[in-house]
Amino acid sequence: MINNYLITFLLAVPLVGALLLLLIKKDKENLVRYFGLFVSTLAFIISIIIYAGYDSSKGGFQLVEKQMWISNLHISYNVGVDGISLLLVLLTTFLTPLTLLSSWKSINKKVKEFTFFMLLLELGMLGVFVSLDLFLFYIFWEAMLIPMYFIIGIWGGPRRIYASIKFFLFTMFGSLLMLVAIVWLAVYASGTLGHFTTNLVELYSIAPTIPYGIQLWMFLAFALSFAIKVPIFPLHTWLPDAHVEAPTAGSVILAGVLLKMGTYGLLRFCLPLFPQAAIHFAPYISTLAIIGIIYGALVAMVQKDMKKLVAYSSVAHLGFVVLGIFAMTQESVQGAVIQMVNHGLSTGALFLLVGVIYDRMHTRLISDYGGIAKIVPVFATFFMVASLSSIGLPGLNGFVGEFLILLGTFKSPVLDSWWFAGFATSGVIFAAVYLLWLYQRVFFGEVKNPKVNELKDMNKREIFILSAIFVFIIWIGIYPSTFLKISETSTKKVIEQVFSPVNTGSK
Amino acid sequence: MSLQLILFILFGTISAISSVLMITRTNALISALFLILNFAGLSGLYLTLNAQFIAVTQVIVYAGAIMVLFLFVIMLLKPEHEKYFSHQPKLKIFAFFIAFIVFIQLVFMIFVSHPSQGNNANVAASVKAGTIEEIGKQLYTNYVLPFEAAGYLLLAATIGAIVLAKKKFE
Amino acid sequence: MNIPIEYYLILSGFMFLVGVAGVLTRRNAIIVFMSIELMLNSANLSLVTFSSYMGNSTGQLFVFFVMTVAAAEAAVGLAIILAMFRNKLTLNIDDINILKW
Amino acid sequence: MVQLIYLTTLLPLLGFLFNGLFGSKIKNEKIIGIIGSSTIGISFLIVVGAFFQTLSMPVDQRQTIVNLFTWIKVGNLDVNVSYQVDQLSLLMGLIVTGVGFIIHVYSIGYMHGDKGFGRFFAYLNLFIFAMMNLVLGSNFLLLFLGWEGVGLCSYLLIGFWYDRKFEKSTTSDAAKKAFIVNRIGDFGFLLGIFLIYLTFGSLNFNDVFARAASLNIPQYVFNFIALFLFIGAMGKSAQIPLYIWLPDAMAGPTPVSALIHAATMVTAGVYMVARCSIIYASAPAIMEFVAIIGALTAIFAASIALVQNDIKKVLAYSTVSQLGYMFLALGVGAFSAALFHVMTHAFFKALLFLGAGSVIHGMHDEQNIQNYGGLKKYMPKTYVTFLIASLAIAGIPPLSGFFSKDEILWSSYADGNIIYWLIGVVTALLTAFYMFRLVSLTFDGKERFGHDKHPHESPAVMTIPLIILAVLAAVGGFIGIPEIFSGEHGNQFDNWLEPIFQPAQAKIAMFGVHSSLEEIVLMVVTLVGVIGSIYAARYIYIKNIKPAEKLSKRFNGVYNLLLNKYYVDEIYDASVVTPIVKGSEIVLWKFADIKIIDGLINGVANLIEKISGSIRKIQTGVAQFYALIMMLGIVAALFWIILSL
Repeated sequence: MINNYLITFLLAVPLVGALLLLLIKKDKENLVRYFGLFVSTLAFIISIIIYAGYDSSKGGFQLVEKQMWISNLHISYNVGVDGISLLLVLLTTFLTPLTLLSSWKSINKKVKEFTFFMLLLELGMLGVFVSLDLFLFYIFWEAMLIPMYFIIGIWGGPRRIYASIKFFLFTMFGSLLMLVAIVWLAVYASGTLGHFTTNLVELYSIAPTIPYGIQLWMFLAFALSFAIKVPIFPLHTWLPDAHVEAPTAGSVILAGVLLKMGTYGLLRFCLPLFPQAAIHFAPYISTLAIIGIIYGALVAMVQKDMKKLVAYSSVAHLGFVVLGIFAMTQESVQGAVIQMVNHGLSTGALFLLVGVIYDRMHTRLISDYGGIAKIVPVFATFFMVASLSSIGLPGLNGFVGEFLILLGTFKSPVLDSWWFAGFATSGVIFAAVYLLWLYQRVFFGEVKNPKVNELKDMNKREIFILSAIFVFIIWIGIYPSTFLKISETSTKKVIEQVFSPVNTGSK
Repeated sequence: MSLQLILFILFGTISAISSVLMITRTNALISALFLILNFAGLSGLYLTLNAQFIAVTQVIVYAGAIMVLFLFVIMLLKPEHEKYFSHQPKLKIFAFFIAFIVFIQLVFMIFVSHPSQGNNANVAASVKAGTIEEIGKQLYTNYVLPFEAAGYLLLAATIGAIVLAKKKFE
Repeated sequence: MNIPIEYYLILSGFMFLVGVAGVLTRRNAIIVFMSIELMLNSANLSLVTFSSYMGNSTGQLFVFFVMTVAAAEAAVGLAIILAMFRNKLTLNIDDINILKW
Repeated sequence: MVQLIYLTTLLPLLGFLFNGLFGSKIKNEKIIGIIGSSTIGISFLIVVGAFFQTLSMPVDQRQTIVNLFTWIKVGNLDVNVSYQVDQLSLLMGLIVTGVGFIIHVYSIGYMHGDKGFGRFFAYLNLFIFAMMNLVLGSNFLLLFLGWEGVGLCSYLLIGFWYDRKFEKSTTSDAAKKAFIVNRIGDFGFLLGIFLIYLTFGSLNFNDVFARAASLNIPQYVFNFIALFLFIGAMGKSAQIPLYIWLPDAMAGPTPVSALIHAATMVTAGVYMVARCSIIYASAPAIMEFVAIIGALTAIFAASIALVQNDIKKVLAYSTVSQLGYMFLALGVGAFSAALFHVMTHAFFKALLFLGAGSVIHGMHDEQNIQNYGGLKKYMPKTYVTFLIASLAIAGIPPLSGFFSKDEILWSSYADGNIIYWLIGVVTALLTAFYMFRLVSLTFDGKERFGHDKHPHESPAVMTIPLIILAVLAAVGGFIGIPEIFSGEHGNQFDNWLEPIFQPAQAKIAMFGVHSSLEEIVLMVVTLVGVIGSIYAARYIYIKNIKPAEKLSKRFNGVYNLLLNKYYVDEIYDASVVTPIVKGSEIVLWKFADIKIIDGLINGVANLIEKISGSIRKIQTGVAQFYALIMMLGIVAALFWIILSL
């Protein structure tokens, strides 16, 4: 019985936590930090309970709670998880406490507000992943922008205002079109079902009957919004700015979770709701994804700022995820889902590591470093593992995702060409180039900047944060079944929805 | 020609002329006085329409209270005389022109729709509608909520006026 | 009730447009304000006319409420004019253009 | 023992974890060294045990699959972490752990006193872990895991002394180059794996090979699979055009060069092609291609080795050249000959590198052979073992190199093309020449080093491995004595591997009719040539250095071309690396990203700002003006109403 309220409980924890936080006095900074950590850890524990309560063999939406909200319009508070969202919920609740922990020392001003916004951000992200009602989804989707806007705008770098406004406008622009599409869908539903509705499960059943021509437009409206969030080339330019200017915690959440909302949206809404349009657009979007993979990698290669490099590498990695989704095979979609988690872990780790060194040196320029492997060996080791995970070395997490995606793309009936996989695979070369080159310039060679001689190696707190991430990096690399199993039936269902005979018949 | 028509012509002429004079005086004080005259004319018109309550209220509230307020402010501030057509004369002529056009349109519409045609006015009902009794009954039954709201509005306006008009503490 | 309703309406329209002309052309804020009062009253005249000709008191009730609003408006509006005069030492609305971009 | 085979990967992994986590805390080199070596030693014993157990089984049951756990299972894809113990993997396993163990022991002496002692052993153990996965894996994915893993270890170990200068930059440059060039190969390999999965629906060796032999699959698919896989092999095994990383890889510590860049890792490509023999046998065009690449690489690298002055560079190019031999053998279908050469090469090339390491160690990190000379009296053990290895690589009977090289030459003559044979022979002559140039300049002649150098023999922990390897290099060839000498037993080595290659051999028409007389004649011709070139090298570089100098002056262009390795690095740099880097920076980033995409977006923003900037002027702030406009609206609205009356 309690299961029915678990997800509501999960959403309530950061919300109530954030509100309670307001009662704490401003100058008790440590109390604020511990409280924030406590709340986010509690959310993590609840998400573990949700994981335990989720039956991955059954698939479908589980632990569903539904309360009528605006009954005239059939808008309901409807939450639940399936395998795909469960993984992302786990990722979110896992990363949030770590980011709070990582900003223990680096955020000194307005700690209370920072923690408050981080908790709100967590609420928004979780809400996006568990919503089963488009209206609710849209609210969380937009609401999540606000704390992120402030996190970049207040605690960011020198160009934070530019970056935060750019971030906000970009994402806002896309989501407005999505709102139009949502309203259209709901109105369409009132024609077919006899009542206006935004319930996802109901829409799943009727959306594929939308005439092909309109489906294309609907698909584009949704996809544009998600594509900006992902971001798919050429809509990516907000990302480097936002990443570079955001504080470490912001970058980690941005890369780790926020970008996943775009790919999650594609998988949850675009594919099942508009299957014919998705099939129609799959080659085009895949092409953009592949351009993103190669382009992101090449541009990352020549960056002079470490964070920017990692940011561009995100473009490349997310290109893989999008490719996987639009290849629409079991292998590739599973790969895409696991790659979302992987990217959250390995890029998150990279951002954390850049943050660690930025805290000490207050510069992110690659040319300010060199030869520091000798001075900070532990840091160097961690950075190496994170880079290798990002490169996709077999035995670490990145490989599993990339391999499945590429394998699926290769045999994809929708794309039906070797070229897609062929070009995408070349991304593995470039990933090695830019990360190893970065590594070489920062860690190897001779010490050129005398300042780095005074660098201190990672402290226990930082080691703890990264070790926690690395446990999963290695776990997914060696025994991915734990995670693949969670989403297996769910991804299978998505693919079935896309290719179900009804859709192909009505074309 | 009935008495009613004579009264209408009398009060109507007073209202119309005083309104024109009001907007053309350079001295605000004179304008205000013409406006009071206009309100008085209106009050008379209301009486020809069997609206006793409104006619009385018009005199008490408008001519009595509101215009006194105006006069106070005018005398308090001593506004300068303005040269009427000196500033942007073309714009002003244009404004008059527009107003005239709208007036023509209105008249045209009124005559085309010809409202008096289907109107079989019931004098008894008309007289009853204008009594204080009827209005009071309506006010405290069907319109009690707007009536309360109007009270709050006045309260808010009072407070607002005080806050706006008082000197700032410095 | 032997006067055609049109007469009242035309008078009301005339007064309204005189008010409009006043609002549009005058520069003295107080006179502009008084023109607005004139417009309100012309509308009142229409309301009362219809109310009387239809034998229904609703129109007159409306006039009652309009007067309330007008009183409130006069109080607040004059207070604003006062405050403005205190700041700018003028009532010329050409000089009061803080709405400008 | 066969069932315990997983220990051969587990133990090195544990060794890696132990030395990696605690290596820097434990100051005692002995503990680290013993742990690092013993894990490999025990693994070796297990492999030996498994070998004898397998040997005792009937021939058709000699394959065992040891299944550990499910790795990736999605849709139809089902990949397990499982090891395949059969003749081929046991052979490779023996080489890897055996030679690996010897080199581990040697490293205890060689790395003595290095700050990164623990780290070094951790990496070496990790390498063995990856390499064992590579050779034992029962599917392509596990093979790929090992494949990438050894690449990583190679990267880590080449850049082990990351702050040391190496050529124009630092060792880390060489390391990066190695990894990235390997990645280019992996790109092909991955495509090959995808295509295999697409074609056969599985990645398990047994399924794939069974289906490859039985299913009716279009020729071009086989060609593509074979080609893609071979691209991977080109990278890992340093074939033209991806060989460039291997010479640079010598930036790493010498035991690393011996273990990874001579004996084991670089032969992974050979192993992989041999493992997929059935696929290659089904793609004759690619077989031909493999042979051509192999032959070209062999002679190309050998020619560069002729003039190099860095002792390790000579050996590196020699390795590239020998790998070319192996691919030549694979290309002509002599799979077991290739593996035989892998084995003997592992012995003598490891020995050569370790010997070179011993020399470098004794000469205080001097690597230029022009600054050596007359070292044989200072380091006799090193000299003798080095000489044995040189004779072996030159192909002097009855040392191991003779048998393996001869088998390759014979197969290339018998099954391939006379041109392959000719290239092979010329390469053999060049090999003999540069090896003895090396030996002569290093150990014989006058001492050309300064008085500040005090050459000395290495400690026992280094020389004993040399001796063991020397014995192996000397006698290792006897297990593969050709049929014409051994009589009815035939070639033991071939017999052992025969079940693995049987399906492939069945596809290729093997062994045209050639008389044994032919074989012996060719053998003698080669032998005479080799001895001649050894003599020439010794004559020139010990007794009379003049002709060499004259020759190099006379053909100055050619000499410089060889000395600069045909300028391949520079060509790659100018044609591939620089355009990509500069293009990415100037065109993609600064132009496309910032100017076009971002410029477009910021341009739209600016445009809107400008338009609104001019529109806002309409807002004069004069309320009357607004009222006037409103009136205009009213006029229009009333007009509309009038029209509709």
